[in-house]
Amino acid sequence: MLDTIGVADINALFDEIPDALRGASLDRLPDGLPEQAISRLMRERAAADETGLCFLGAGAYRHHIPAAVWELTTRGEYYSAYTPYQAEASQGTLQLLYEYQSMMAGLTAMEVSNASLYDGASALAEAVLMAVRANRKARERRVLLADTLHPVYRQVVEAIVANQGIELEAIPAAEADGALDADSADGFGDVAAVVVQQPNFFGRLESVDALTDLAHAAGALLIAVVNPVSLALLKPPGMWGARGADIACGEGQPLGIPLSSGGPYFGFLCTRKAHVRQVPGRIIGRTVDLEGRSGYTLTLQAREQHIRRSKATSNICTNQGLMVTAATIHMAMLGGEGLRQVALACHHNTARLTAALTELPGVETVHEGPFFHERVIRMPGPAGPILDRLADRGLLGGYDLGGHSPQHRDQVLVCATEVITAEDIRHYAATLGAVLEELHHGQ
Amino acid sequence: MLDTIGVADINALFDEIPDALRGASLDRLPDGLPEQAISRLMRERAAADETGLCFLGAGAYRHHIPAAVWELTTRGEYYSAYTPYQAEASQGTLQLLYEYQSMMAGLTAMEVSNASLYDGASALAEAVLMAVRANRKARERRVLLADTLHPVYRQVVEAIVANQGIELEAIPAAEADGALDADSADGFGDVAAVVVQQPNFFGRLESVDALTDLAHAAGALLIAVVNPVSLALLKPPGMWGARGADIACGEGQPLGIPLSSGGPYFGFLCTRKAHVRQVPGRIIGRTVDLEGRSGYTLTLQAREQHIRRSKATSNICTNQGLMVTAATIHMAMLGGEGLRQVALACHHNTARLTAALTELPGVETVHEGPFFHERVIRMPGPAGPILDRLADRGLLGGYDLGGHSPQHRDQVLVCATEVITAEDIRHYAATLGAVLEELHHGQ
Amino acid sequence: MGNDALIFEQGSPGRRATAQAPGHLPAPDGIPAAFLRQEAPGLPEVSELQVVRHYTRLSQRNFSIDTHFYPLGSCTMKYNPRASNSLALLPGFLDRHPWAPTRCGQGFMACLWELQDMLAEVTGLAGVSLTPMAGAQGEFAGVAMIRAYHRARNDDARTEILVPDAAHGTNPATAVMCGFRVREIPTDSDGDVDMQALREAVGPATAGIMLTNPSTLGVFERRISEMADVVHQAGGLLYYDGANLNAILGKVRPGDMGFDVIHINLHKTFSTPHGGGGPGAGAIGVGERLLPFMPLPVVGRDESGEYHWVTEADRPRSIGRLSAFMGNAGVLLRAYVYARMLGREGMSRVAEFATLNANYLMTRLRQEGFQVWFRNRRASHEFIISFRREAREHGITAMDVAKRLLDYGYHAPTAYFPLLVPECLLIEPTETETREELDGFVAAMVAIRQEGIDDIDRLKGAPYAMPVRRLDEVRAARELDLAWRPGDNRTTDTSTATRRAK
Amino acid sequence: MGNDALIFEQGSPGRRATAQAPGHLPAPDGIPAAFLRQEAPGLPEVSELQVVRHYTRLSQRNFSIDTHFYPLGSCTMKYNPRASNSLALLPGFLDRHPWAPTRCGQGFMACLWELQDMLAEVTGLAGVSLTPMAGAQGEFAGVAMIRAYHRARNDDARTEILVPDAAHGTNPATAVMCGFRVREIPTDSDGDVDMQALREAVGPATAGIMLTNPSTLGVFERRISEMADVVHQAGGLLYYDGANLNAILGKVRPGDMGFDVIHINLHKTFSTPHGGGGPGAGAIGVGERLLPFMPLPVVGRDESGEYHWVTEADRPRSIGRLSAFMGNAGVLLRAYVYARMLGREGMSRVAEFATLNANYLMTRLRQEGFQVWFRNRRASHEFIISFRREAREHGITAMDVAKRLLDYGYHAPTAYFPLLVPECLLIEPTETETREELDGFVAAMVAIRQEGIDDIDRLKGAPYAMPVRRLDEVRAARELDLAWRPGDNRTTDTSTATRRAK
Ligand SMILES: Cc1ncc(COP(=O)(O)O)c(C=O)c1O
Ligand SMILES: Cc1ncc(COP(=O)(O)O)c(C=O)c1O
Repeated sequence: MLDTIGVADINALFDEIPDALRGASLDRLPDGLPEQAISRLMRERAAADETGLCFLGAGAYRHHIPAAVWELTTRGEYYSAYTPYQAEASQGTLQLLYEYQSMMAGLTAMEVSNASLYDGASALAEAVLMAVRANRKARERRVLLADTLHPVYRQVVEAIVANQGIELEAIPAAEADGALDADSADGFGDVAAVVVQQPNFFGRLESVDALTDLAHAAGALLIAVVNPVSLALLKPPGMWGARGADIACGEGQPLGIPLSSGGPYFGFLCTRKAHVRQVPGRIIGRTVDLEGRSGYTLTLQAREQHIRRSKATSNICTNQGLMVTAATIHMAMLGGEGLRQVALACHHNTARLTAALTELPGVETVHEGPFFHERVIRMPGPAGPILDRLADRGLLGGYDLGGHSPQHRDQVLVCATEVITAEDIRHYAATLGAVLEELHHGQ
Repeated sequence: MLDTIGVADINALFDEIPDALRGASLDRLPDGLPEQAISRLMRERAAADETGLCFLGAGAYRHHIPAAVWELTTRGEYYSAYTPYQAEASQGTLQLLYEYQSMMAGLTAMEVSNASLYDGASALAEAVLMAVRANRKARERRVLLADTLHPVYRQVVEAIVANQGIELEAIPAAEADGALDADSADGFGDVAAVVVQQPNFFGRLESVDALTDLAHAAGALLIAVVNPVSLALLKPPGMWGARGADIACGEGQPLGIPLSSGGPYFGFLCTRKAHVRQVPGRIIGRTVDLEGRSGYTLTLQAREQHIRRSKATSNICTNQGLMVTAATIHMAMLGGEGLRQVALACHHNTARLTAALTELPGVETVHEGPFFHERVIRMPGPAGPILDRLADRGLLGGYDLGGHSPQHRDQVLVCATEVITAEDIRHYAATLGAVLEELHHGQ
Repeated sequence: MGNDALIFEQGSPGRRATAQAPGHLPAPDGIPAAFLRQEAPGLPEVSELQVVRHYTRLSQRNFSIDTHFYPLGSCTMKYNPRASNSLALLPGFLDRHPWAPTRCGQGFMACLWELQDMLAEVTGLAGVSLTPMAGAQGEFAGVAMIRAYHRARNDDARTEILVPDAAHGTNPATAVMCGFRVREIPTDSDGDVDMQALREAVGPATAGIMLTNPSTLGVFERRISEMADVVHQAGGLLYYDGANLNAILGKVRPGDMGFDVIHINLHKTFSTPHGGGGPGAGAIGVGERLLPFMPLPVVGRDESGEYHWVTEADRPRSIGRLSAFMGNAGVLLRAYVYARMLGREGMSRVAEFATLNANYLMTRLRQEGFQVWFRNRRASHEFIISFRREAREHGITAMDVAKRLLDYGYHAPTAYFPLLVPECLLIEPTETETREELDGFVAAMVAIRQEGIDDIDRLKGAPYAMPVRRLDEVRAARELDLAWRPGDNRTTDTSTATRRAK
Repeated sequence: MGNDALIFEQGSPGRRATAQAPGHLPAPDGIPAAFLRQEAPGLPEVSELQVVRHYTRLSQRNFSIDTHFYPLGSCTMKYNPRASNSLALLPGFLDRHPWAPTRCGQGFMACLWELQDMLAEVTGLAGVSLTPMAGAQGEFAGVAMIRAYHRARNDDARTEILVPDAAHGTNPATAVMCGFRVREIPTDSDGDVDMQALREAVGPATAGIMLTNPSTLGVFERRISEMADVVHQAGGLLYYDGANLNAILGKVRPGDMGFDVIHINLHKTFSTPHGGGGPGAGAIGVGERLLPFMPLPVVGRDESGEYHWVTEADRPRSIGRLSAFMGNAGVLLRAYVYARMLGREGMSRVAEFATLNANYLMTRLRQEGFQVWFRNRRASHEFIISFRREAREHGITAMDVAKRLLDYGYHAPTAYFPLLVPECLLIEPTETETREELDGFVAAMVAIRQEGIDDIDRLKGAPYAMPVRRLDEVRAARELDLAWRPGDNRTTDTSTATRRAK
């Protein structure tokens, strides 16, 4: 091959790199490992990370994923393809994405869906930017975020919209209720968008109908941040209030994506057809070929960076395609009724869990209204040490709310999805009982 | 659908079953489990079976299997196909099997290979039956089995050929040497076949050239039982003696098949073209289609039970196709040189292991001649309790030879394949040292 | 380079998948040269990407359950749950050495013990051994036990096994492997065994009879109890070929019908994958009389609930071992998962839906004018149609239809089996297919018949849409080409140009 | 039923994959009706087999690295080692909750920490953050850091980002998302940035410049040190778009060239799979000046060797968080495995073979008379050919060639990018392809050009061998059909008959 090129050795191919720059030192890099050696290393490390029973939620949820989902998803034809730029050679991925869009539209009761964004938090940030663009009537670049929104989502929104002169303000929540007070809110003023999470960060259900109508009354777009599994049971954003939410977005992880320390997950974003040209990210459309047969292709690309460059709706290019592949297969496998059963099992299990835990002295629920599959529990003392001792016994007992606000340091957000059994709940209650005893006796 | 059939309910479809027989009671069967529940149960059971460092061999060997091998093998198109009866719709499996036959022929230096038998032991039994059929010159249905053959293989051969009036006799081995004494053997008498294993059960290398010539001098066919990984390094059966072995068979497990508690593995069987019509099991041939293109198909089916029925070469129908799929991909991935490196690493590691162990007082090797990747070690006392204590420490120290013959109760067959590291060997030596100390002090 | 070229033909000297080879080790000191290989073994020399691409593309040249309706009669091509696969591949099971002590195998052994127990219950028999590695080896075990049983009673004159003429080829082949003579019993015009002939055949030489019920003709043998009496009275035993067990699961049990021994193709009824040929598992079940003779090992459980291997020490009259270790252990795990997912009710559901689908498809095809062979019988889980008439009138053979079905996206049913029905297809839709799929198949059959009537040559040329056209089987058997040899690059169709669209 | 019908169209009311649903639970007591969903969500109602068959068959309608040569310029479609995938999917990693305490994450965090360190070394920069979830988010992080840096120095007048006209679309889009104006810098006729124009563009408004080197034109920017001086002297910072890092891995480091910040598309250079669109990972590296601004979390290691999360408390000036947890953690594990398998020497080998393959392919195509765009330059790992002449003389466009290549079994190169070269294909063979594959591609290109000369209409009709012919993109955008709705079964081509061979 060097002969064909007409060079003497392979280094000659780098002769346009100025000499002064050449010879990168890579001293800190280790020697290469054969597959056998790296496999052993990774197995040892993974084994060290195995955790036992887990009652953590707070934005990422353990669900049962049918075995077929990932066996299909990791087929080379899905796994090792690029973005479907050549539609005719990518009908597999494209039809699947069209099906995904259809499923998400059905689940959220919205008209259109894009083909994914990075994750739930960044999807919300994109939704905020989109709403500000789409809401031509709003005079102010002001956006309200519910106080009951996931605190990390708020951070991500801040980081991403910070440089575009958008003002973010909070809608306060009633501390005792763990939810927004739609009745007492007397209008939102002049805002471009309002962000409401359902179920909210504390697992509570918001009065989404009233909040949506309030937002619309203020001329704002309503952005719904939703858990897709909950939508098999709860009223979908498209049905909120008189006119429905304007944008529905959120974290797709509960739809068949493993926890995997936080990623890769995927963000979804659905909206009204009227706003489709403001949507960030890829969109797939159905069309016909030369012979009139149905086929699928990337469409509305004129919104995107590779065509529109500095005027694009977003800079996103690579998205989370493979995760969406898994989610689509997962939803097809469960169907609407299966997903509803999962949602119900989550709800019932969390109800049972909190009932069992609050039988222990000094343990009580903090909020009383309706919830989906998470609840806040008050411990008889600071949660940190209690959770630590539970972890010593191989049990991850929940999310320490003190991490975000010191006044909540005795509060724990717990979650029991459908994978939790009655025995697991008994085990948690018994273990927590033992730990509280220990701490009570100052051990 | 019932309407179309014209019955009122589904039970009517079973109305040809006499009433007296109907209503099978299945009381002992449990309720069905959803996938989620069986997954959890199996995970718990599998976790309970995890073993640590393993120096066991004796017929099944832990090798590194490249990640791609099973990802490809479990693709639905291979995994969920049947025997390729419709050749045109099964070119994937058929071409792969043709490649497998080619690889095995290359590895054994024989002319033809079948497409697999159940496992190494039953393949040997089939080889014995085949040799008796093929050797028209032999007057006696007598077959000699080397004493150094895997003892379970001998059992399986006995069970399978027992009912056909074949006499099995032993070729004795020199106890001290752990191998057959080809020089002192003064002819085998009138026998139909002679079975020699290389490397033998004790890991020793037999003088296969001399043994093959002796067998041929006696008018017998020579059946070679070989480890396919060793063949990348050792002289292949087709090259043994002046004329080569007549049948080469063995256990295919070392070629990319997980240990999996003993199965599924696969048996291979190769032979001369002259004997191809006596071969048991499926054979794939290359041919052409109507347009002259190459294609692959089951061939020589007239040997098989579905055509020849009671006159078939064997009753085998279902074989171990998927295992052969994995083995083919495994061999392609490693190539000849890669496989040779594996064989070398096994040999060197076993040499290092025995060197390290025999530094301990009272621990010594039993046989001195050349070996491949297993050796017999003598312990300073009964092996059983020593191996038990090693297992307490998460280390499977080898195969207890006392199980087959009480006079060998202080002997252990050890094996260190390429997956064993220098650190593992140190760990074994140190642990064994500690165990021997303990036992010495009567703890 | 055409990706359908042989993997060998894609190689280049010295090319290697570097991540896979553990280095450059020296030749061994301790092994004299006479023991060593001199020439390379002629394996492919390719990159890892080439391997992955080649075998991914090859796989796409297969029909399979995961891609196509596959109504292959007697083979029970139903969906193989993916959970069975992934759970059998859990590292704790996968990495366990067969000689690992039983205390590091209680999880695995618990599964096998429960599977033994469940299979005993669904078959109505007293004991189960899981070691046979496929149906045929199960048959071997069963017939060998029958022989051992008569021998143990010094009843040495029993040298014959009776086999209905409709039987699967493995039945007579097995009987011979076990040292018996085979005596065929004819079938009557309704598809039942000819009772008269049976009565005439039994006698002091009868060791036993091998039967499938429902038979490979797709019908339930209605006089089974009478047959059992006839054979038992003559001193013979009854062997049940369980390849069709899915048809009666939870409806009627072989033990209750009078069978003494059975094999179960776990890769059919219990839905472990067929893997393009195997592996399977041929667990056997036996009545009390044959218990002492079961092949080993078997899993036992002691009072403390601990599992152990039952060995020759416990069962000295066992027929012995049929595999080096524990049969196709991983297949058994898959069958176990499947059985547990089904549970009690699921078992009957399998039989019901398999039978429903078969009778629906049979009815629909009959409505469309196809000749159902035993037209007065219920189909069990499978049934036969014959193209005798179409062959006579239009020259349309079962083979033509089979090949053309491939073009329509359906795997062909079993063709020309059972041997006693002319121009037949044995059709088994299985319980996991939908009505839509069955209707599509009927439509294809109708269309193909019409094609044949309109233009028989077109039909004879089928298939057209497969990677190859009809293959020359005669040449394959005559000019044997069974292995590629180095230097032998002669696969046709390797140039780029031929990859083009037509 | 055609298996290319939408999954919805294959359903039947009430059909379910029973093993997947946990029973029949009652409606919740505690949730008032106003909160509940009234209508079913319109998901498919299909069996498990239908799902498996549908998505298996759909997958076969894709080109991918595992099945086809895929020389998509700028996208680096090289082999994704399967070990990276299976090791990232080990249960210990897969089941770990993102909020699990760090003591149950030392294995995972060790991998990330080492990956940070290795990336710092190969880029020649001081610190790395792994959180950005793709190249574009890495760009966002980088440019946001540049903004934060100037702000921290109260240098608020810097409102412009310079971008060469050849840049990838994400570069200008990102600059705008970060609140900057974009100023384009032209390219000279040799493919380098026009230095004169650059000098004129820089000034007190310059926040920084975004560059790819080698550029998306496939050539190495030779005056990079001079450019760095110009920009730095004007007070701006240099951003390196690392999409092409594989071309120079181990040969020259962005830090040594003077860059202040870089993103690395781990899904290109570090060979994590593209998954039909993603996920990727866009790790960023920074020089000392930008360290305080890195996005969080980052993995830190304390003296005892324990790993912890570096948070806002440690880095109060961080630009913040770009994802809810730790970016695309599983992708990072795959990149880690890849990096460790390569090691020091493997890194340079990647650059060498990627460059060798590109220059070989470029030379071969030039020998066959194709117009290589920058003909006096070395190709880096990719290069451009233009069909300007063929378009003018024969009407053969880059699009025609791209579509026809599909029929020949090759994925098309990137077409019509970079925007400034007419009728271009950007070709990147990558280091994992063999010479045989490259030669086959050349032969296909030659054959296609000849086809176009012989019969242009035939070429315009391509592709022919794909599941669909050329698609009507205009209609797709005009008559928007973005989702199936219940009752909306109108996919064509679902009848059995159309599945037939032509
Ligand atoms: C009726 C019948 N009996 C026996 C067998 C043999 O079983 P196996 O292929 O598992 O050896 C089969 C397999 O096709 C069969 O259909
Ligand atoms: C040169 C260049 N820059 C940036 C990007 C954007 O990276 P990503 O797709 O990972 O967001 C790409 C991706 O194609 C690219 O090629």
